[in-house]
Formats: sequence, C-alpha cells, structure tokens
Amino acid sequence: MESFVQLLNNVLPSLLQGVGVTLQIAAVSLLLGMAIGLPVGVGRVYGPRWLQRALAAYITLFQGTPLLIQLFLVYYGLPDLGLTLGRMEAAFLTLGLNSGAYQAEYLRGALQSVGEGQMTAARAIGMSKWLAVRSIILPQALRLVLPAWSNEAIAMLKYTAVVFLIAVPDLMGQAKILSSRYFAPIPIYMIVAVFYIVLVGATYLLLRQLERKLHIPGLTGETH
Amino acid sequence: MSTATAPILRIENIYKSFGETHVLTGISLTVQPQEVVVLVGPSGSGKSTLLRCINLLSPPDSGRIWLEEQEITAPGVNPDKVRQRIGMVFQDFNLFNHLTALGNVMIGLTKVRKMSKKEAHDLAMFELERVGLVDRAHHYPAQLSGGQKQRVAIARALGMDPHMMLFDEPTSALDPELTGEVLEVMQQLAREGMTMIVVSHEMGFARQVASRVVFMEGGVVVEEGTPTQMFEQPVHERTRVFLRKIADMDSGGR
Amino acid sequence: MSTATAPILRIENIYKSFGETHVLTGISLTVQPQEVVVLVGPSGSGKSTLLRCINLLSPPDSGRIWLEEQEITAPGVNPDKVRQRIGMVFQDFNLFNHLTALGNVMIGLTKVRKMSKKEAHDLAMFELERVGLVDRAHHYPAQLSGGQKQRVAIARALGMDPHMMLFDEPTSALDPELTGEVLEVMQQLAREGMTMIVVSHEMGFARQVASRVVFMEGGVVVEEGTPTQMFEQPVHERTRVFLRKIADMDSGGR
Amino acid sequence: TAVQPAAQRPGAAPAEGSGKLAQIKAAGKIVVGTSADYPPYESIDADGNFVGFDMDLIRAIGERMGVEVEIQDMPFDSLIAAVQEGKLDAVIAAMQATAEREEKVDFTIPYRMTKDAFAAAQDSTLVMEKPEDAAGHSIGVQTGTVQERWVQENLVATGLTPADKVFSYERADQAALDVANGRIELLLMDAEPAMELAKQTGLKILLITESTAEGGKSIAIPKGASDLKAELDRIIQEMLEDGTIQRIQEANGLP
Amino acid sequence: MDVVQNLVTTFNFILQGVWVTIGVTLVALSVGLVFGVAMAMARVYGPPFLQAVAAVYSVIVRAVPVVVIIFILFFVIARFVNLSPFWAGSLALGFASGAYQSEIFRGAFQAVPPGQMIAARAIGMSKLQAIQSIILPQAVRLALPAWGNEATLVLKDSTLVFVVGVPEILRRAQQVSARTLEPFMAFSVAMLLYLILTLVTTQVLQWFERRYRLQM
Ligand SMILES: Nc1ncnc2c1ncn2[C@@H]1O[C@H](COP(=O)(O)OP(=O)(O)OP(=O)(O)O)[C@@H](O)[C@H]1O
Ligand SMILES: Nc1ncnc2c1ncn2[C@@H]1O[C@H](COP(=O)(O)OP(=O)(O)OP(=O)(O)O)[C@@H](O)[C@H]1O
Ligand SMILES: [Mg+2]
Ligand SMILES: [Mg+2]
Repeated sequence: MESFVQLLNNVLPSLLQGVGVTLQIAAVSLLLGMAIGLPVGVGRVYGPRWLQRALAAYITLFQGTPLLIQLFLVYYGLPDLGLTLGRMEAAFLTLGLNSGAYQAEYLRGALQSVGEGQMTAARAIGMSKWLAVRSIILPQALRLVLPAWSNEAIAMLKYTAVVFLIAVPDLMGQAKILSSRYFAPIPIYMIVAVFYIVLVGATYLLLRQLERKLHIPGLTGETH
Repeated sequence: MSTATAPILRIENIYKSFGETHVLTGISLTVQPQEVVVLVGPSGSGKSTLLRCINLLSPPDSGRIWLEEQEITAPGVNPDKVRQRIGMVFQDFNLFNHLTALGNVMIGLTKVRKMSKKEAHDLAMFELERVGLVDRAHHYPAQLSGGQKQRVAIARALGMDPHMMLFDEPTSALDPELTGEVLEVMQQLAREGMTMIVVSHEMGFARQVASRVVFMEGGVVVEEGTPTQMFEQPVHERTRVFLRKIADMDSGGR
Repeated sequence: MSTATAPILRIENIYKSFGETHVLTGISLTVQPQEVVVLVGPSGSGKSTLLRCINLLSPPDSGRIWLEEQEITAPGVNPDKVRQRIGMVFQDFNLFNHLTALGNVMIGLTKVRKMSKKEAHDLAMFELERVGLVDRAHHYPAQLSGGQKQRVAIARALGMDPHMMLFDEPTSALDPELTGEVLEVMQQLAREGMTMIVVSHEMGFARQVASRVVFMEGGVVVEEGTPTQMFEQPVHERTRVFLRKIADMDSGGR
Repeated sequence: TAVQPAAQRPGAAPAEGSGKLAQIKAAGKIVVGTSADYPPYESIDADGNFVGFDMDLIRAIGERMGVEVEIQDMPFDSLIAAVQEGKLDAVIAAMQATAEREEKVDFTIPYRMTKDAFAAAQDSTLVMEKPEDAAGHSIGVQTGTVQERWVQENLVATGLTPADKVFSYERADQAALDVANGRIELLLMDAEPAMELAKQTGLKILLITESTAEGGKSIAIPKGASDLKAELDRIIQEMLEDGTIQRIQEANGLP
Repeated sequence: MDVVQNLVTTFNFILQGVWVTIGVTLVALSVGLVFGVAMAMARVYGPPFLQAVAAVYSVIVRAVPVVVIIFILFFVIARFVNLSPFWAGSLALGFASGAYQSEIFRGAFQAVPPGQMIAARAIGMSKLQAIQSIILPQAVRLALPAWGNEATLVLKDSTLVFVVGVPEILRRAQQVSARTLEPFMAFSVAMLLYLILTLVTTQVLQWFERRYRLQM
C-alpha cells in the first residue's frame, strides 16, 4: 500500500501532463473532424453524383482501415513523399480525417431523417436549395446528430491513445514511459484506466448538458 | 366566367409523368384575380401534382404556364422568384420543426425577402394575428395542435406576400373539430380578395366560398363550373357520382 | 353438474395480487374431465390471471389447486412438469418467430418430451394435420395469416399431449373472417373429448360447445351454469347485463 | 518421474534458487524474449527469421545447454515485465544490467561490453565532445532503454534540456527516421545499431561514448533463478574464453 | 524493376500477417461473443447482483481505450497462465469486445417479445431451456446487424495487439519498415490489406444478415 502511494506520487505529475495532451488532441481532432464531416456529410446527401461517390470513397477508406495504420502512414509514410508533418500536426490530421469520416456518416443519417417535407416547404417559400439546406435542414440535422456526435467525442477521447506510437506524450504515452521506468505496468495502467474513466464520464455528463440545452420540444428525443 | 381583366394564372395543355406513370395528360386552366378555385377529384387524379407544377416544385414535362402575364415555364426563369409570388400550404403542414411559430413565419422574411430582424418580426406578428395565433408565437410546432399548425403554415405563406395561394388538402390531416378554425381563416382570406386554388373535399367550404369548382380525373379536367352548377346539375355522370360520394362522406364524417 | 368421476381440476379459494391490485379474491372452480368451461367477464376481472395461476405461470398467493388429484400448489412440485399436462393458447399466438410452423410444434417435443427428431417430426405433422395446416408446415410465422398462426399455436400445445387445454381469448386478435377456422378446430377438439377452459366472448361458440359458462367479475365467480341457464335466465342482474352487452357486440361485429 | 504441476508452469514464480533450469531442461526448450528491431543485434530478415548477433549467440548457448531455443518478439519496454511475470525464461535484447532493472530481474555476466552513439542528420552543424553537449537539443530515445534513463537523469532532471524536447519512441528505427526527417535533432542509442541505421538513413555519428552506458550486455532472467544464472554464466564465460563470442560478433559485423 | 521487386517482397512478407490478423479477430470475436452473451443474459435475466456486475464491466471496459485494456490484461493474464502473445492479445481484445457485445445482445434480448418466454414456459420448458432454444436464437438474429459492425471494429482493433508483439499485419509492416526504412510502402500495403479484409467482412456479414433475417 505504502509503495503504491509512493508510486502514485511519482507518476501523477507526468500523467496529469499526459491528460492535458490527450484533451488537446481529442478537442482539436474533434473540431477538425467536424470541419471535415460537415461539408462531407452535406455533400454525400445533396451533392452531385460524382461528388457523392468521391466522398463515399473517402469514408470507406477511413472507416475501413485501422486508425493506427492511418497514423503511421501519415507520420512515417508521408515524409517518403516529401511531406513531413510535426507529430502533433500528424496526430490532429489523422484523427481529424478519421473522425471526419464518421461524423459525415452520422450527419448523413440525420440529414436523411429530417424529412422531405421540410425541404419542399422551404422551396415553396422561395428558398434556393442551398439556402434551404443551410437554414432549415442543417439546424435540425445538427440537433438530431448530437447524441451520435457525443458518442464520437467519447470514442475520440479513447482513440487518442494511439498517438503514443508516434512519441506523443499523451496519457497513454506517459503510461508507457512510466511503466518501463518503474517496471510496474499493472498498477500504472490501472491508474491510467481510472483516468480515462473519469475523462469519459466527465465528457459524457458535459455533453448531456449540451443536449439538454439545445433540446427543442418535438424535434430531439426527450432527454431524461 | 369571362371577365375583362387579364388572368392571374394561365395553364396551357401541360403534361407530367413520373417514369411510366402519366399523371397529367393535357391540363388547361385559367384563373382570374380574386377567384377561389376548388379542385376536386379522386385520389391519384393528379391534383397535388398540378399544384406542384404551378409553383414549379416539379416543373411540367411540356405545356406552358403564365403567371401574371409572365411565362414561368420559359427557360431562364428563376423558380425561386416565382415561388415567392405563390404561397403554398400542405396537407401535413411541414412547419420547420426547429423554429417557433414566430420563427417559422420570420425565416422566409429575413432569408428570402432580406428584411431586417425588426421588420420581419413585426410583419410576422401581424400575420400571426391575422390567423389568430399571436399568443402561440413562441411555441414550437410540437407544442401546437393540428389546426394551429396549419394556421401557422398559412401565416408563413402569407408573410411572403404572395399574389396567389395554393392549398393542398389543408384540412384533411385534421380532426373534424380543428378543421373549422382553418376553414375560417381561408374564408377570411377569400373575403380579402386573395386568389386561391384549393384542393379540398370540404363541400361546405366549396359551396360558400368557391367561385368555381374544377373536377379532375385521370390527369385531365373533366368538368368545371360554379358550385351550384357542379353540385346541382353536372353535365357528366362521373362528376355527379363523385360529388355525391364525397357529399355523403362529408355528412357521415361529422 | 354432479358427476361420479373425480374432477380433473379443482381450484380452492385462490387469491392473487400484483402489488396493490387484488386481482383474484377467492376463486373456487371445479372442472370435470371432458368438460368445456367458457369463462366470461369484463376486462380486468382476472380471467387471464386465473388461467396463468392454473398452469402456474404466475402461482397463486394463497389457495390450492389440484390437477388430476395431485396438489400442484404444494411445495416441491415442478411447475415445468405441470405445464406439460396443461396446454395453453394465447390471444396473440406467441409463435416462436424463428421457427417454421413445423419447428414450432417440434421444439417442445424434442426439447421437453425428449423425442427423437424423427418421432417429433411425425407427431408434429400429425398435429398440423389435425388443425388442417400440413401444407403450411414450412412457413414461418410471419408468412402465416392470423387464423393459421393460432391453429399452429393449438397444434403446438396439442403436441405436448396435454390433459387439458386453456384458451385465453384465442380469436380476439383475429379478423372476423379468420375467427371461424380457429373456432372450428376448437369445436373438433371438444368433440374428441378434450377438457377445455376457454376465455372467450364468442357467444355462438359458447352456446354450441360449452358444458358450462362461468361469469367472473372483480376477482370472484359471480355465477355459473349451463349456457341455456346463463343466457336465458341468469340469477344475477349483472350477469344478464354483461351477457346482453356482449351478445349485442357479437352481432354488431359481423 | 514425479509431476509437479505448480512448479512446471513457467508462469509460477520460482520459489527458490533451484528449479528454473530443471524446468527448462524438462521442457526441452528455453523461451527467450527479444525486440527484433535492433540490427545488428536482432532483427527479422525478409524471410521472417530472427537474425543478428544476439540471436546467433542465444542459439549457440541453447546448443550447449542441450535445449531448443524459442524466440518471442515483443516491444522492448515489455520485456522486463514479461520476465517478471514469468512469460519468458530469459531476455536477450542488447540489454544492459542497470540497478533499477536488477531490482526486478537477475542478469548474467555481460557477454559484450558496449558503447553508445549520438547521431544527427547529415547537414547538422552540431559538434559534440562529451554527452552533455547534447543539452538543449531535441533528442529521441527508445522507451525503456538505458539511454532514455540517462537523458532523463542527466539532461532533463538537471535542467539542461526541457522535458518536451525528449521523445520516447516505441522503436529505435522510428527515432532514426525522425532525425532523418528533421523532426528531431539527435538520437542516442547503442553504438553499433546506430551506425547501422546511420548508414541506411544517411545520418552522421557525432559521438561515440562509454559514459552514457552502464556496463555490458547481459541476458535477463527471472529473479532468484540462481541455477539458470549459474548455467548461463558458465556457458558465457566458456564462450568468451574459447573465442565463440568473438566469432559470432565478427559474423554479424560487430567489432 | 527494383521498386516492383521490392513491392512484391514486401507484399508477400506482410501478407503472412493476414492469417494472424484473421486469427486474432476470430478468437477475439468468439471470446467477446461468449462474454457478451453471458453478460447480456446476466443483465436481462440474472439476479440483481449479477446485473450490477455485468453493468459495471460494460461501463468500465467501454470507457477505457482498448490498448490500455490489452496492456493490463496482457500482464494480468500472463501472471496466471503462460500464454503466447497471440493468445494473450486475442483474449484481451475479446474481453474488451465482450463489453460492446454485451450491449448489443442486451438490446437484442430486450427486443424479443416477452410473449416468447411465456409461450416457451407454457409448453413446459424450464427458464434455461427457453432462453437457450427460443430467446437466444431470435436474439442472435436481431443482433446480427450491430454485431457485424462490431466485427469490423474488432478487425480494425486487432492491429493494437502488435504492441504485445503479435506478428499480425501491422507488426509485419513495422518489421519491413525497420529493415528497409521505407515506411510509406510498408504501411500502404498494410492499409490495402486491411481495406480488403474489412470490405470482405462487411459483404459476408451482410449476406448472413439477409440469409437469416427474422420476420416479426
Ligand atoms: N414524385 C413522384 N414519383 C412518382 N410518382 C409520383 C410522384 N408524385 C406523384 N406520383 C404519382 O402520381 C399520381 C398522382 O399523384 P397526386 O399526388 O398528384 O394525386 P392526387 O390527386 O393529389 O391524389 P390524393 O388525393 O391521393 O392526394 C399517383 O399515382 C402518384 O403515385
Ligand atoms: N403482471 C402484472 N402486474 C401487475 N398487474 C397485473 C399483472 N397482470 C395482470 N395485472 C392486473 O390484473 C388485473 C386483471 O388482469 P387480467 O389480465 O387477469 O384481466 P382479464 O380479465 O384477462 O382482462 P382482459 O379481458 O382485458 O384480458 C388488471 O387490472 C391488470 O392490470
Ligand atoms: Mg394529393
Ligand atoms: Mg385477459
């Protein structure tokens, strides 16, 4: 017990730093994923046929292959082609592209469930197709997609764990360094597991709050 | 039915098919300003399709349509602009679910008519007053009754300052008790001189308000005339049978 | 109603509550072999609950039940074994969705009666023949009509070789046209001497087939007697009113 | 023979000094862990075989012990834990016996003395005369290595290099790639693998030093397996004396 | 053509990892299936104590990155039984997948109409028999679409076992990369192989779904 407290004392500062890195990567990647997923999702539904196909290919590529390989390819592979990204940039880009593919699919589902009638009504008062998408369809779809998006945010928090493989000292990376420094992998990974549980739990509660705030009677499901 | 003024709408021989289904097979129809035309016909006869052709939501395959002397089926016409002049109200309301009653009326004003927030708000409140819903302005669609929803939909269309209005079975999704409040608003509109084409099987409304009843079947106009003519002495046997049937339903339904 | 043979079922003073709801409040009932007892009563009077007590799907809180001289409410009795002797047919069929008609009948034979595949198959086909559904043997529930589903459910129960059968409103989920085929199968069963307790408001069936009609209300038996007694000269006013009401509904429904 | 299931299980911690060797002999094979990403010590050739100095050495040792050698590839920083947990009978991975490691596992006598190297990109203007000259420059090391520890203790803890300029890589070749890409300035690792990597990726060696290393390369074995240690020490000593090790080193291009 | 020659060698080398990847995935999915079904049954039909245990398992495991679970289990499993990295990694992955599968099957169990259980009991089946031969076969069919999705996720997560030294596709790609120091080619080949694997998996599972669709 005493030695565990000792260990905890030793590893806590580094792990907390790791938490900071993890949160940063998750947040940036999630936002980047949104910036990608939004237009891609809209393009998948309302774009011309050729664009729909191209976007589907992007989604298949990123959903159909492991994140780890995407990360290695971006970080270690792209320099072969002359593009050398910094480790953080590589992490953001890979996780962002990956998340973008998923977010686009969630958005597509939401867009499709808004209903044809909303589009027709918007066109009937003289809106153009894109204005209708922007001011009628998207505001509803974005609310509908929120639960799926919350899941994605939580998944992202966990998926960031792969960046330790490109020597980014996130929570997982710190765990790996510490466990070989103190030769105590089991307790250290247990502590790290608790960290993730707390992070995920807090994120979950936060996003529930957001869902409640954006709740519109009759549009989004009851949030209780 | 002949007046000296120019017709507000002239439809000439339009055709519309969906794949193998020939829905409209040569429809012609002329509407004068301030007329209220009630369109009746069996299910699938193409009534909704005709309305959607008129405001170009689904443009006709052939044939021509003039709105206030402008040929709107001509190439180069911006359909968005045309639709601003033609209000449309649907059977299932299609209110924007994420906006309050007020928001539903305002959004077209700010986004399409480019009004300022303030102007839009005031006009929207005016239109809501017209349909008797000022006290429901801040309710979301899910918090409104069917009749209230339909009245908001009417206010939304009126907000665009349309030159004519199309109604596609505006009361058929409503409980009988809620139908009355919507018909009343429409009657009021007619009194104010709004030109209207109404698909409806509410025969009481047709008798009292319609200047003309048009009976469609199989993608063509079978017969048209004043309500009295159509209800009392229709030329065609089919018209008689159909109108008798819906008159029966109408009384049975109450 | 007095016979020399031992009763097949004897229910003595049973009580059953769900939380605060006292559903059965002292029911006693005796059924002789080969009797067909029709149970009637208003909704919520506890008819379904009584049937579920009899085959121990929900055991009574107090009171005792004997099946063929054995007290099945005694401690140590295996309810699974009891249920094999009592077939039950539900209002909404509850066919096993993942099995064909044949599979539905066979599964109890192989899993509960431990028959070989071959034996089970032959007996199941025999039972399906009895309900006139040999030609539907390889259809899944979703591919059967309501009446056919209910007949499969009967065949499934019969396959267990029950000593008596419980029917809980077996035709009330069926369209009137499909009710006949199920009642016919039940009538046939009655002719063959099967002991049956049937919750049903099919008065035609009760008149023709029932040896006894039992009227329940508020968790007790109000009155019982032959169909003629019950329909023509019931002792209690409530019985008269209730039977009159369902007789009316019955004719109105056709 | 009497069966002793508990003691036979490699997973069971050896209760006393004797037994481990007997177990290995009884099983007829020794399970040896390595991290096959460290040529010329250990790597995998195009046909998937484990090759390199350590690999040849352990096979030669196995021969003298009269048992088969089964090689298990896993990440370097998992190796110690794997021996500790009884997953492996021994580890041969160009590993040095440090004081920290010796708290967890036992080591044989060194089979080879060792030096470390600092490497940088070809166009680097950095000049190094002593290890501390690396101060302030971004540097890559492999997770769980002696070199990582040296950097932490001598550059980071002393404040010479900020903590965020030290990068711990899963594998040394990844660090070398990043030096070549210009993502980091320096790389500290074993001298011979460093030279091998430098040759392939066009790095230049700035400094070869003994002062960052802690001693020689040894084989790690479970704590308290004194019979196994005695046997391995004996064989290594024998091989050092009869020139076997020298021969294997030369065969693998090691000085 | 040196590049082509290189590519062919690389491809052949990494290709051998495909079988390991498939093996890891199949073991993990099966282990996860057993865990998942058991936990789902515990949650739907079990006593309150078991329900709580199963719920906690599901919440905790789903909140922690799979790679952390692999590390913990790799060392914990190793403490009790001597398993190769292949088995340790696959079991760890299966343990993680079990949590996700338990959610899938819980939903499926709950989607089987309650009348099915009653009808099964009414013909004299015991509760266990009813679950086995009536509820489970239907729940499995209902779970199939979500399960198919989970299968592709496990296939992709199987890359993570490379951290404990399982020579699957990614590990082999890394070995090539370490030897040739040409990571782009190595990882591109790995990516391509995975893409093929997931696409094939999706097709196969969709075929199953169509074949065993349950009409209700
Ligand atoms: N977008 C479409 N694609 C294919 N067929 C269509 C489409 N819209 C309408 N139709 C078909 O055109 C025919 C006429 O439809 P329409 O809705 O105009 O009839 P209606 O007179 O309004 O009938 P109702 O009284 O049922 O509303 C129907 O057979 C319908 O199936
Ligand atoms: N499992 C249960 N939990 C709580 N209440 C129950 C349960 N089963 C039945 N009840 C209640 O017991 C009462 C009698 O129900 P029961 O189904 O036996 O009536 P019934 O005579 O069959 O009525 P119906 O003709 O509507 O089928 C009802 O008030 C019902 O709500
Ligand atoms: Mg219509
Ligand atoms: Mg009932």
